Amino acid sequence: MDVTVLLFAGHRELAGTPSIVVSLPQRATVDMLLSALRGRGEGWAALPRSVSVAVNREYADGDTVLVEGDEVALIPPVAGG
Amino acid sequence: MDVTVLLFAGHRELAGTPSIVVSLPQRATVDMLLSALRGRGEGWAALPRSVSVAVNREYADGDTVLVEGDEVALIPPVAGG
Amino acid sequence: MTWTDVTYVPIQPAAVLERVGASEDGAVAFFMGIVRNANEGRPVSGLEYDGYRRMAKAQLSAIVAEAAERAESDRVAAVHRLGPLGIGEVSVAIAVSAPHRAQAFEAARFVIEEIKKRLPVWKREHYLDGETAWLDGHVPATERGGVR
Amino acid sequence: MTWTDVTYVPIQPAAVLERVGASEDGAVAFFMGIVRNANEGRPVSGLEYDGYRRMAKAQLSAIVAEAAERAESDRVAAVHRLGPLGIGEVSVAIAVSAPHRAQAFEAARFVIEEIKKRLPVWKREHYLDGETAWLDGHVPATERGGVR
Repeated sequence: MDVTVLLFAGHRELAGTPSIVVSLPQRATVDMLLSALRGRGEGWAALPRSVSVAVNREYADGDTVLVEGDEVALIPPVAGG
Repeated sequence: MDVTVLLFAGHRELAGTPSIVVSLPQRATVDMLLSALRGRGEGWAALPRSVSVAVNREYADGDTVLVEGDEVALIPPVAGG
Repeated sequence: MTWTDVTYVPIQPAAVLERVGASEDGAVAFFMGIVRNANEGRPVSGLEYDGYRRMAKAQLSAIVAEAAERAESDRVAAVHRLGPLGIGEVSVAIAVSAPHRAQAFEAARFVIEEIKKRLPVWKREHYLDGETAWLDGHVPATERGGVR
Repeated sequence: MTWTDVTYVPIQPAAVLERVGASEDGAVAFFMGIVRNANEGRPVSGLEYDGYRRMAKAQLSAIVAEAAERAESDRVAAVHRLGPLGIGEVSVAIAVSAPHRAQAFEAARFVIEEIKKRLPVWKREHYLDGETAWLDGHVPATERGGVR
């Protein structure tokens, strides 16, 4: 299955892209996706060990199970206001 | 000596006047002034037992000593905002 | 520069807001009181603020000076209205800008709380049934006058 | 009616203030964040907010809904700016009206605190010396997603 990954701020600069489509086995979790991303090497390997994630625009845990077409965003520490 | 007394809100309605000049002995205090006012009878007698006072636009105690020309205001419980 | 007024002229909130702000400030807090259509369930048609205007101006300046000290910012503005007011009219407006938001919020809150405690103004409500009443208020704390 | 926006268009404080107010409300609290000329002593020439706009809109609506519940008032408005901002420009504005002042103040404060905790926006400061940096922020708490 494919999920879309969105990147922002410092993450985007590390990865060199604002978004990427990743193919994962069925029932892959958020943590599995993060491992796959880090495994891409280069800037991806430098993603922080602990990263917040939103799935379909809601904050989600690492063990959240993904489904085809999910929009997964890596959320750096937020700094609004 | 003479002092000017200012009245506001409900006090003004009780006294029937916004201000009055009162003659007092030298070194009279705020409390002595209040007694003199209550002694005028009619609405004046109905002034609350405990009333806040300002002398020359600053809150003052009952034992504050007055001097000629002081502006003494009886201050009902305040309700601004 | 702090700014205060006690006035019979309608308050313009945006103009009060414009009294504050400086290039080192990251936060602006603003508060205004407006005339409600009811008080404790009783329908109100309007109200009237009586005030000891010269003293109120001095007290408001003192309150704002204390707020400025707490906020470590002299960008504090406050104005209180006197006279007859209709529903929805602004009775009081307070603006504070400061480097950080906690300072701005706390100073604005301080000003309105102190106004309620000690500004010599009085409110008469006019009810829909034609009656009027001076509202119960706060007995101001007396400060020892010191040297007189 | 609550109102929220996450926008690239400059924020007009007076327009946000006008989003709130009702005849039963006696209090309006307002807050805005503005771009300062320095951060921790380092001179800033401007900054840039990046945002996950669709999620930020949803989060801001959720925050405002919670604030409205706490304030027992649906007169809550909040807007956050994105894109490049100069010194003195408004980054965020929040307005709340409610019957009583404590509700209005607390709801406005709640909204800005929650924005800082969980709105997915990021700030890059541009310094006078030409450098830029993404600011350290808050790690948002993850809510268990429930049924997916």
